[in-house]
Amino acid sequence: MIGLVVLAIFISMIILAIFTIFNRDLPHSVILFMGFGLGSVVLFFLFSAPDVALTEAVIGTGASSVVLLVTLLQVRPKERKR
Amino acid sequence: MSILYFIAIPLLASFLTLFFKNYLRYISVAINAILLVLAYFIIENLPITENLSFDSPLAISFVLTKGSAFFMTLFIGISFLFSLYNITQNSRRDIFILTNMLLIGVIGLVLSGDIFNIYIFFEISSITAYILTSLNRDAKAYNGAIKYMIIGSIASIFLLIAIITIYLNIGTLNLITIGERFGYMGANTQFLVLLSLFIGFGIKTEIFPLNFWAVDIYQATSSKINTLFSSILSKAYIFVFFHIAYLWNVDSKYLLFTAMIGVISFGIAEVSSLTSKDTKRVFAYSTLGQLGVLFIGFSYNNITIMTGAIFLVFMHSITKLMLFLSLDILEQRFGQSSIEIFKQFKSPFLIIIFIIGFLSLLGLPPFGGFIAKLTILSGLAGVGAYIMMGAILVISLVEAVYLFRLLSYTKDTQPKVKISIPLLQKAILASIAFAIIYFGIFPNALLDISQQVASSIIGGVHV
Amino acid sequence: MSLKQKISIQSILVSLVVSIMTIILLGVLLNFTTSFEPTLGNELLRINANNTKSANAVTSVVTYFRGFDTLGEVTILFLSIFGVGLGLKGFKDKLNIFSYENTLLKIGVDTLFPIIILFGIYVIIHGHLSPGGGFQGGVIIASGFLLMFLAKGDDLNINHKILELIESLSGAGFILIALLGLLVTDRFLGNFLPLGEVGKLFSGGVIPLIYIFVGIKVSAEITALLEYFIRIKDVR
Amino acid sequence: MLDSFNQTPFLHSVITIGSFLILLIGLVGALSKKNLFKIFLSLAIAESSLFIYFIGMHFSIGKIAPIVTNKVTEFSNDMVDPIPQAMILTTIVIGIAVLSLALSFIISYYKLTGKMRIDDMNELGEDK
Repeated sequence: MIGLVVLAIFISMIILAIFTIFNRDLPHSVILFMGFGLGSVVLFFLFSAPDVALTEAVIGTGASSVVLLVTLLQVRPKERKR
Repeated sequence: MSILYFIAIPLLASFLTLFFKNYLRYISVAINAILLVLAYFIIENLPITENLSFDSPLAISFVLTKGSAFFMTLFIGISFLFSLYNITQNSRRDIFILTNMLLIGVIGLVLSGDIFNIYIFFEISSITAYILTSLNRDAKAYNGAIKYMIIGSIASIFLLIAIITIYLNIGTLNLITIGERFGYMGANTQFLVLLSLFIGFGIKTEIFPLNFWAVDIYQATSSKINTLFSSILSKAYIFVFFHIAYLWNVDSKYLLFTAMIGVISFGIAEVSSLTSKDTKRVFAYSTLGQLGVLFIGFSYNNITIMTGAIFLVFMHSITKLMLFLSLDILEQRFGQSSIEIFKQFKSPFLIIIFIIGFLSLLGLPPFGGFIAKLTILSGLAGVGAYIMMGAILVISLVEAVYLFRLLSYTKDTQPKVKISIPLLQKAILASIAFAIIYFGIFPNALLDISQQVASSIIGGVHV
Repeated sequence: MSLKQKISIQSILVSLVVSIMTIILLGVLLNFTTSFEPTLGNELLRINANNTKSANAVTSVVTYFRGFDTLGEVTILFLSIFGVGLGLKGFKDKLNIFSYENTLLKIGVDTLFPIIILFGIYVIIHGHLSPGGGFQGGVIIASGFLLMFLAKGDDLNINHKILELIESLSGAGFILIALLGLLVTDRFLGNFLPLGEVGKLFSGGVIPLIYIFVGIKVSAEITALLEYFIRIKDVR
Repeated sequence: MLDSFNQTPFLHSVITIGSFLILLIGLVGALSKKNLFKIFLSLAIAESSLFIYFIGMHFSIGKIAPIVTNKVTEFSNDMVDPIPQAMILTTIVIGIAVLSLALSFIISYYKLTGKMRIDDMNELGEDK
């Protein structure tokens, strides 16, 4: 089953990546980026890499999303839509 | 004695800056002096291979050959002069940490014998460079820093692609083992690895198709910081790039390609500098041009050309150190760096310094740059690369045009501002100028060292 | 799309390089054959049981076999947080923009905070036995502080001096362990402690010690990083 | 029929093509988007595609995590290679360091000039 699960996750990750980048609303992009990161966490877990999965969950997705969102709070609302 | 002290001492010092805030300028000089002394003692028993924590292919190893020792000593020496120049100003924690980190980054780059470890030091030196670019904290500086970060991130992605491809195909990270197994990879894979390495390091060595951003970076920062970029950082990347190429015995077509890139880079940089109205940009274009010449020199698998290139590395580093530090004095006085300031200052000392620097950059006798270019050209004649020789000579004429234009500005009859220079800074500049002339007249000792370094780089790691 | 906007020569060049790159990349990657055996990792798995006695092979690679990479990584984190501080300190700090006034949140965070810290410490000191370690645990601890910033608003002021002190001392501790290894075993980052038994808490020699220093350092650094970002910046 | 989906070659092709597409999306985004924030987001996506590729290609069906537990009592070649995992762990941490530094630069630049787009950045150049 793992092959199909990986395929499904990849398809959703590609869609999420496209929407992250070509979306006009920056806060939405960050949320989609978090979804993308979640996909890669699941992939790392499926690939028998629990250490990397934990790191990606905590640092790659968690901490970087917080930093990204807080950056957007510093910016005027008009600039958040591009 | 261990090689790792060269990394551990500056690293420990920069972690512990909190405890001696007011003495940082003296500590900086002291650290660089200690490292110079250590380098002097360690050079006697080369080559050294030191494994960290475990046996070699499994763990990281550090390799000190004549090549890497030369570059390491050069960087420490320049850093020493730089810290000495800074001693007349107030202690600044940011400058202290960043210069130390830059030193760690470049020493690690030239010494490390493990490709992923090289990536780590690549990142350390890049991040230091980003922060150094932003150090002025105005819109210009942040503009430069953001552009630098975008292009630098792309460079590290490509370097990572190269590392991943290597590990997937031949299952090792040690540079020497990769060299043994490099032939096992298919032709396409080799091409992919080399192209990724070229993009990754080419962006950092400011070579032609990838150097459109570099001049902006030089313009964004103060001249003092440009010293570090021009004299230390780009030299370290060039060494690593070609050291890897020779270690892995790459195809000779690849080296021909880098030589072509080098001559194109030289030409475009020198032509672009003709229209430049900012002194920092002029010097930056000159640096790009010289890096192009270095690319030519390093690309021929020939001991004479390589000797000239090593000589040029030394000469260009100290010359650019001198020129950018002199420009820093002018910039601090006038608050700007457009070429108009050459019409306004009055200081016979600085004019002499500039003349020596420019003539050495052009490669005229009796200065050090002449010997370097002469050796490269005679080596090129030896291998029959006459087109390359002609190209270098023609482009050097273009270089002469803009450097003499700058000098002619000093003869302008505008009201002049007198510049006073502290004695220590004067002494540093004068001693560098003396070194340039000395090595121009008595080049044999340095040529001998350069030849040993060159044979070490061409011959691989154990020589 | 924005591609239609003015395209300079530079972007044409870059996209040319990238497109050549991608064509080759796909060509090479699809023809991917079996990897060279044995890889470093296979050899490493063979000797790991006897040489480090750490139950988690990834941890023994991160902190022992490639411990120098980790030292560099810690340096990078230190450098980047230093750079962030250098840039953002120049602005006048105002309110905490991240806070959210809510009693429920306050009480909940008060309860959760010790548990999160405890969990972070658990992840750090069990780095050589189970997935996790200094980096992950450090960020977990920092996330506890993030919750505090969220709930407490401007009541919570973290002293940057103390964070810097913790950071510098733990960084120095890492290097001192490495230098101690150099003095005792003649190898930088060498193991100078008894190895113990696989699966026990006190095993693996210097590995847990290094990960504890990394954990302390990372938690202080990420907390400082978040603290820099959550204040409104104002141009002087 | 369904069996062939669970073989290692199929898995590896999925990983190769998928992560390649993500890398492409990331690089195209980084080079075509004009918003500074989006550029760094795209670079983060491009980088994480490399992580997935590297970890994924070292996994084949049936391999387990390189950790000794109560059930798995000794290290063997049935485990996945630990070195890529350690490398990726390092690279993820470097990634957030670079990202946060870039974001701090963007905040500073925005607060100083009010600009967020790369084609508005005109402080540097020949006539400045």
